[in-house]
Amino acid sequence: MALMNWALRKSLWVYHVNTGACNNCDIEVLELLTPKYDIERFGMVLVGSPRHADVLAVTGACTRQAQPRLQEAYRQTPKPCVVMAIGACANAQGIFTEAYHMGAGVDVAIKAVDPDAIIAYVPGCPPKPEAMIAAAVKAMELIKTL
Amino acid sequence: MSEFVAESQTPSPLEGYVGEILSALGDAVFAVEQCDERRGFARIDPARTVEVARKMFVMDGARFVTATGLDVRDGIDVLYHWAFEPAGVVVTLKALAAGPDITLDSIANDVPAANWIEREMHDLLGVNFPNHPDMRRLILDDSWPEGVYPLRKDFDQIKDRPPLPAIPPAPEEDLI
Amino acid sequence: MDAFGIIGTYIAAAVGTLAIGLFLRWFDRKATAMVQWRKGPPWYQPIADVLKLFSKETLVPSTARRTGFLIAPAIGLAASALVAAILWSAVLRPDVGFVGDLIVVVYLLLIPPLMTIFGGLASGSPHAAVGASREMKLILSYELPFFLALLVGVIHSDWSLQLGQSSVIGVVPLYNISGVIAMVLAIIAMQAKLGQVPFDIAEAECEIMSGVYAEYSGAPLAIIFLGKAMMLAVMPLLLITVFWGGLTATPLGIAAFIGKYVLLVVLVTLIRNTNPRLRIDQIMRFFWFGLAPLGIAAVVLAVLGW
Amino acid sequence: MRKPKLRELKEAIRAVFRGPYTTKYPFEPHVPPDGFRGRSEYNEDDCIGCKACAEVCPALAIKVEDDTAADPPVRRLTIHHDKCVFCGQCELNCTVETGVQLTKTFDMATFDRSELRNSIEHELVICQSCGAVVGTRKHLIWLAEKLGAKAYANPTLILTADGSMGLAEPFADDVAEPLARNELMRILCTDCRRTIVIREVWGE
Amino acid sequence: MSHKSMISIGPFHPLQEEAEFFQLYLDGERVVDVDVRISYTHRGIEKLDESKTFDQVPFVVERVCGICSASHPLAYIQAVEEIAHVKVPERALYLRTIVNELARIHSHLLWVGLAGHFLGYNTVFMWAWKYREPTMEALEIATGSRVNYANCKIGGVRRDITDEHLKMIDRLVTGTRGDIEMLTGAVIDDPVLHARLKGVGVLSKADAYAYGACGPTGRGSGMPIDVRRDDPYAAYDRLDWNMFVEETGDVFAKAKIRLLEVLESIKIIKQAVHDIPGGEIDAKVENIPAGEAIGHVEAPRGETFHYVRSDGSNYPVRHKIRAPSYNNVPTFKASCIGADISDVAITLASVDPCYSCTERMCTAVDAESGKEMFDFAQLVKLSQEKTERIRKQI
Amino acid sequence: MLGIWEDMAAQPILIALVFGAIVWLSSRILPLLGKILAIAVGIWVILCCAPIVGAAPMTFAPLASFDIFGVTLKVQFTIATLSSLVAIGVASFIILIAAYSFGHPERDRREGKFYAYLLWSLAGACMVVWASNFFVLLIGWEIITIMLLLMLNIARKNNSVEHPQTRRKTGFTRALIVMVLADACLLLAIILMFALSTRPGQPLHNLALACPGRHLPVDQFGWTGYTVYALLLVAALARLGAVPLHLWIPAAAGAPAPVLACLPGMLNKLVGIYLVARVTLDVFAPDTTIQIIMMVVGALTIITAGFKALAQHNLKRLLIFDDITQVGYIVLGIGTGTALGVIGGLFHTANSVIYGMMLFFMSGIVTRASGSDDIENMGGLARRLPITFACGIIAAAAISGIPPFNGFVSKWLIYQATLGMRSGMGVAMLVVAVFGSALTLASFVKVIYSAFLSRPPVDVPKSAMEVKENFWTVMPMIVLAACCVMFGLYPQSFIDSVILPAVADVNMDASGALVYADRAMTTATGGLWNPSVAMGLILIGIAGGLILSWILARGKVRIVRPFLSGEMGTDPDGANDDRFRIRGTGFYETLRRLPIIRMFMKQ
Repeated sequence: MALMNWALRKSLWVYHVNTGACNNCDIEVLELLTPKYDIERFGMVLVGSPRHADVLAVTGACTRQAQPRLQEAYRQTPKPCVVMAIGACANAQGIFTEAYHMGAGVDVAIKAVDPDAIIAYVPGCPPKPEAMIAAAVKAMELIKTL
Repeated sequence: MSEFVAESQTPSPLEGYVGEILSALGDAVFAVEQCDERRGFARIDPARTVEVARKMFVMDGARFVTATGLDVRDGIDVLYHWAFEPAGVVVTLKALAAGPDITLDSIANDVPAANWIEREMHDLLGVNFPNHPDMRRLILDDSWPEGVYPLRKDFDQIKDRPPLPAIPPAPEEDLI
Repeated sequence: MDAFGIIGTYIAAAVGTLAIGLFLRWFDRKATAMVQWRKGPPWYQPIADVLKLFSKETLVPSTARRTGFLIAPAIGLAASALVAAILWSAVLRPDVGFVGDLIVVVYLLLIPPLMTIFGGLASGSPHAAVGASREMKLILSYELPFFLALLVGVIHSDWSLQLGQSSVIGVVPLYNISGVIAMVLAIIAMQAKLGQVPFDIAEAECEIMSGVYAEYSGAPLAIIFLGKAMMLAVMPLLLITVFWGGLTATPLGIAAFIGKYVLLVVLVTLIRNTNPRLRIDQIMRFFWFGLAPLGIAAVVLAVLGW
Repeated sequence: MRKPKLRELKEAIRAVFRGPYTTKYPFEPHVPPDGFRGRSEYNEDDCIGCKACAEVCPALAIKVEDDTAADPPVRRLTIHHDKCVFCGQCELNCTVETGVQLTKTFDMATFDRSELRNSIEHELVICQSCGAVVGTRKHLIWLAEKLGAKAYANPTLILTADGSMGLAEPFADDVAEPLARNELMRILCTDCRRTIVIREVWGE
Repeated sequence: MSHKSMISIGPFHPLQEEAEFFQLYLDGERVVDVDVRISYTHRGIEKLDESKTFDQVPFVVERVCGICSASHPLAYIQAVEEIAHVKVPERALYLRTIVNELARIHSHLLWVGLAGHFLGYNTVFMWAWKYREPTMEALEIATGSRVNYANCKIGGVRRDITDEHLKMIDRLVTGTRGDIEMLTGAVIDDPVLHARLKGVGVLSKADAYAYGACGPTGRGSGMPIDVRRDDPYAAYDRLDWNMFVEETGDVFAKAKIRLLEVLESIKIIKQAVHDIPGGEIDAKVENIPAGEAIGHVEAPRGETFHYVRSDGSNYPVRHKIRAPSYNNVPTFKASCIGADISDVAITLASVDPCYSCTERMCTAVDAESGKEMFDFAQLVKLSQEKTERIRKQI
Repeated sequence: MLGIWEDMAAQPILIALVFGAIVWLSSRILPLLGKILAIAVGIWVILCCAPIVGAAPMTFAPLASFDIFGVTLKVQFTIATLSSLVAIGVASFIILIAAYSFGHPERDRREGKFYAYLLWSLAGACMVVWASNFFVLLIGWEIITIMLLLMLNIARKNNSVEHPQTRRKTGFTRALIVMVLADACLLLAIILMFALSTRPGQPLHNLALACPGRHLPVDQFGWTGYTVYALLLVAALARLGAVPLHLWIPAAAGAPAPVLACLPGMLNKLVGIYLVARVTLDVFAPDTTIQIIMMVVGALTIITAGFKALAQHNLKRLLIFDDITQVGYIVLGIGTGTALGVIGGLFHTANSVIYGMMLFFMSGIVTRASGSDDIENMGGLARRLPITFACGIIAAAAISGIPPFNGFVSKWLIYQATLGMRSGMGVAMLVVAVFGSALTLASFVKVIYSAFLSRPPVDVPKSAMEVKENFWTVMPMIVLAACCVMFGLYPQSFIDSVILPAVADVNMDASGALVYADRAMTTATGGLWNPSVAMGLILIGIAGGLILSWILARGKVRIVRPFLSGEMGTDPDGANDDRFRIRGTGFYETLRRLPIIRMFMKQ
């Protein structure tokens, strides 16, 4: 099983969920793929379906419309998986906390579906790509202990 | 009527390019609130929005920018913004949607660009556009109750928030 | 050959081809990364990917036909393993080949994409359905020029449909015009068969969300992954066997063989990195009205002995 | 000049030979440029707890809690970095300019959201009459210093400042009701002070 | 047709960074109808802004859309400045220009990369984003963050850029010129890209006007509009640059325009860095009088339009935002129907859609909502009222 | 007349005719009787024929004879291996059809007459295959023609009942015209032969058929020979539905599944192929020109019918066109003129009848279970009809030539035969054949998806929802599927024991174009390829993959909703939103936009 754990750590596939972000976090998530940051060197790739994913990169403030879809996407991700709440909006709805069209918040919405979900918070507005890499490294460390 | 503007600004005389545009609309214009080199604000007859829109639409270089809905005491003020390039002119025509059912004629049939903004004003402010080609919900979520208009002044964004949508149920968990 | 021998050959060929295929997957990704100013994944990446996928949960959509959905990738993998076994035995022991094995190979090569289609359709996802229909159209498109190209090889090896024979005879059609044309056709068709850009329409991520593979996860996805690796190893092998002299058991021959292999994979990588994805009707036009007449010309030339 | 695919090929070959453009980041530290807007932190020495930062924060990421029940009463200013949008308003609008500052820290990722805090506590000065918050001691001292001689117009300020200097003993805590003129020389909130003045002017 | 098959693009689409739900109704591979459902990113911040002052609104507006985070605040601020009749210092205008043009380079290259990815041409994606990297670095140096600039302020800019940094920005940006020229050539000359892009998703000039298209989408269809030229703001009227217009209206035209504009932006930045005057960066603004005004700015995707109304308090009464995508996205009705799924995907991408923009917030605070107001006279009045109240209590 | 009971050929024919008449008379009163009698007579015919397989040909004494213009026309039967095999085939298929019809309720009492037609056509078929001369053959042929038209009439009436408002053209008239013309050709050919055979000493004397050692080069008679051959070919090909004489076949599309299964499915194919094979093998040795014509016709049939099948939206029509493509392969195989080709062609005949019937049976259940024969209105049947689904997949794989099913083996033989010609012509045919099987495959992807795998439409009629599989509908399909697999896995034994003797039996001419010595060509000696071994290896591979998954994943399986890129659809389950149902009918719409292909794709 140590082998499997190693494999999981070395091959985190990311699915990107935008729950109502302003784009900046999304751009920075994409930025991770590009030559400057190239997360493929850690075995991470962006995939097109949550079924393939090990990491849900959630950006955005989780609007009312996006919330049930986020919950569904989480459910459709094979476990074990890590939810990465990227940016102020995904962490705590940031500047949009009081707006009327907000859902419950990314972590609350996901915990409502699965109380044991692993949620990594990456603060920043948006976080620097370096910060996301650091978060990924921390996630790998966490997986080691699973 | 918007009391602030009405109080603070005296109607300017029609001048320049903006004046030409406004005068081309004829008596559909009730009052000109501002008219200078690059900007024009005028109030038009709410019953004649379509006619005005048609006239504006065929003007040389005219482009429908957007419309703004604005909750004022007498109803909803709808501001149609038209841009004219390359003069860099923006003309704003105001029409008041008043009355109990807050209705205005839709210009979306003549100006496709107005399609979404009218749907949006219907969503957020409750303005009715009876002859709109496609009046479905655009901008509010599926679980948002009908008849709650968040941009109205009597809506408090924290207190009046409708309950959140339910968590989608999991499909039955039978093993293969 | 007794039963154990056959099964042994099969398993050895499957495992060996998988190992080569996984290595080539890495090679492909690394080369891509280098071309794109990136560092690229470490050498063990494909292995880690496969192991991880196996260890994950398997999700089955509620709309899927479960048995078909889950078993289709395995059938595809088994069929490509069989192709690998036939090809390797044709390359390594040309005497054990049998008449008509080329047609067998061509048809067996149909099974992996067919199972992809079937699995996609069985998943009940609309994206997969569109992806599957595209994959089928893709098969229709490339099958014609691909077969024409193979026929050129066949004609040059004295009308023999036997794989080993062409290697034994050592016909190197690259020395003649029709052979060159056929080789080009076969390389393009190989690109399509491997589902790489510009022919990756069946899984076009940005149009139909991974298409046929959208619903797969966990172990079946790992098997699909293995199947693709296997195909990546098998297709160049087929091309070398049919067109490029196969393997001669001398040190130089082995070196040449490896060199050809690597060159073909590099070509696949290069083509996929310097082209946008084509539209399905463009692909069909390209194959049917562009490449197929070329293939016919090549066949005519080959018949004439050019 | 049309050179289809040749340019790309040249660039591809260049890329292969020049080596990757990729940062070495997790293996080598990364230093953001000057002026980078990172994690904001209170400066223990300079912050006076005036809560101007909380007022201007567009994201409402700075929470102010006044704990009057504690002894001594404290005000806790907390920056929630999970909510913070790193706009720099707090730094820009800080009363003392250096009380809260954005650092270059960018890596704050965590699995525990409660780690994403930076807080500072200040002793509060309480109205001796009604118990309302007057302000933090540091704020009042800072005001007194800023106002210089003018600070003597307000006994609250001068009392707080002097109290810290130990020059004058504060009055006992027992405040007579109703508030009378002599109570003015106590630490009072603006409301109580106003009440005294009004009572003084208009009488009972 | 009795039954409509639907393929959805979105809401969570791998490369469409934002959530939106395109419903492509199909006949085979051919798209016979397109519908879109938005609201996934509708954050409805208008009510939130009851607690946002004129000075705080730029931060909210910046987060309308990440890629337009330079132009939305600028448009808003120009509207407010028009209400307040502020004369902005020259240096501030140049600084605004520099940041806006950097953002344009960043946005256009981003689009080129994403379009490449949409077409499965990952190399273009990677290369474009690599060439964009120095620009991001320059933005970080100039503003302290890679994408949210927080540099606009009513009356000027929030922070100055030192001469040393200006030179560095110039060096970084000019250094990418060769690469971008290469990329431009590679995209414009590629026969396979021609096959995929030429004649695809054509938006005729008449349709472009009817849908009110703007920015590269409009210019690609032969609409000669550019706010920077038509209604100059910042320092654009002091600099020398060209506007590109293509008549064909297809995706290729839009791609070409964007690539050429990147080169033009580099030119603008070079001039601005060279010409920038010294002096103040910030004009004092006492208070915002009552009034209404319009501010518009040429964002990378087109005209960003803001309407602000003030009643003399610290809060806007109404702040209407119209992002370019709001008008550009509905043009799919005219350009997508009858095309293949693949073509529709790239056509939708070609307007550089931005859903968070489209579902922007409209800052609408009504004057009668009973909010406190903090100008001096009102404070005095409040104080008097309070005095009166206490007096009554006693 | 006493001889009839001793005549092993005349006896079953007579029985079939008589029982047919009984069924016809009693069809209104005793609807079950027809089916039972059909099965009984079928078994009787098989029992009669079985001993003859492999034995030397037997010619019985003529039952009657007439002298016309110096030619003796005898009513006489000869039983040989090939003819017995065809008769056994026809009989067993009739049994299966009758069995299937137990589970397939008639819509109309009139359909009871169908079993009478069935029996009569069995009699006709027997007459054709056992005929000693062209005269008897003609009689049998005409019986079949009449039965065919009667059956088509059922289809026509059926159609007008089902689609009264559309009044869709059934093409009955077209079928009638084609049939009449084809039979006229046959008649003309026989008259010409009659003219030829008047000359005594000629091999065709007395219109004899199946005379060993009298294999004639077709050019022996000059243009008359060609004409005769061509006319015979036209008659046979029209019956087979080869292009361009396929126009009549879609007329059957409205027929119920049992009718459909015997219409183009088996009767015509077996009898038509028999005629072609017989004429080619026995009477006239075709020369190259005729071979080329046959091959071209075969290739054209493959391509045209293949594209037509792709374009169809009606399940039955689609299957009919796919069935026609198989005729193309057979004609192509026989047209090569090599032993391998003929063996392949005959084997393919058997195979194509097997899976063709299976597909038509499948279409019957599917159509009833979805309440429509338009594939647009089908879907989700895999869950309701699992066995039909499995059989459908096997049949589809077999018809598309996917190894290891039977279709692949016979196609493989035909391919090798074409290549064995060592000419550009052969290569061209090979390419067409391979491409044609890809087309077939494509059309079956559409069918399997639309009928079984796609989401069910929301508006399936309630009566259709209640349709279930039962023993009688499923059993014939299982039998046929087993045949598909067996013939696929062990083709050698079938070829060795059945096809080779049949060919050997009719071809005694050592100097002719047909050489039966090439057994090695069909044998995989010492190689890895052997369908059964390959199948075993594939099974090992699958098992390996599954075991690997099981060990590593330890069976963590969870049911989730389908992933619709995050959207959920209108209803809470997300699965029943009709908008997300992608129609299989749209799969190949792209092809309609391509030049040239557009012409093939016309509906």
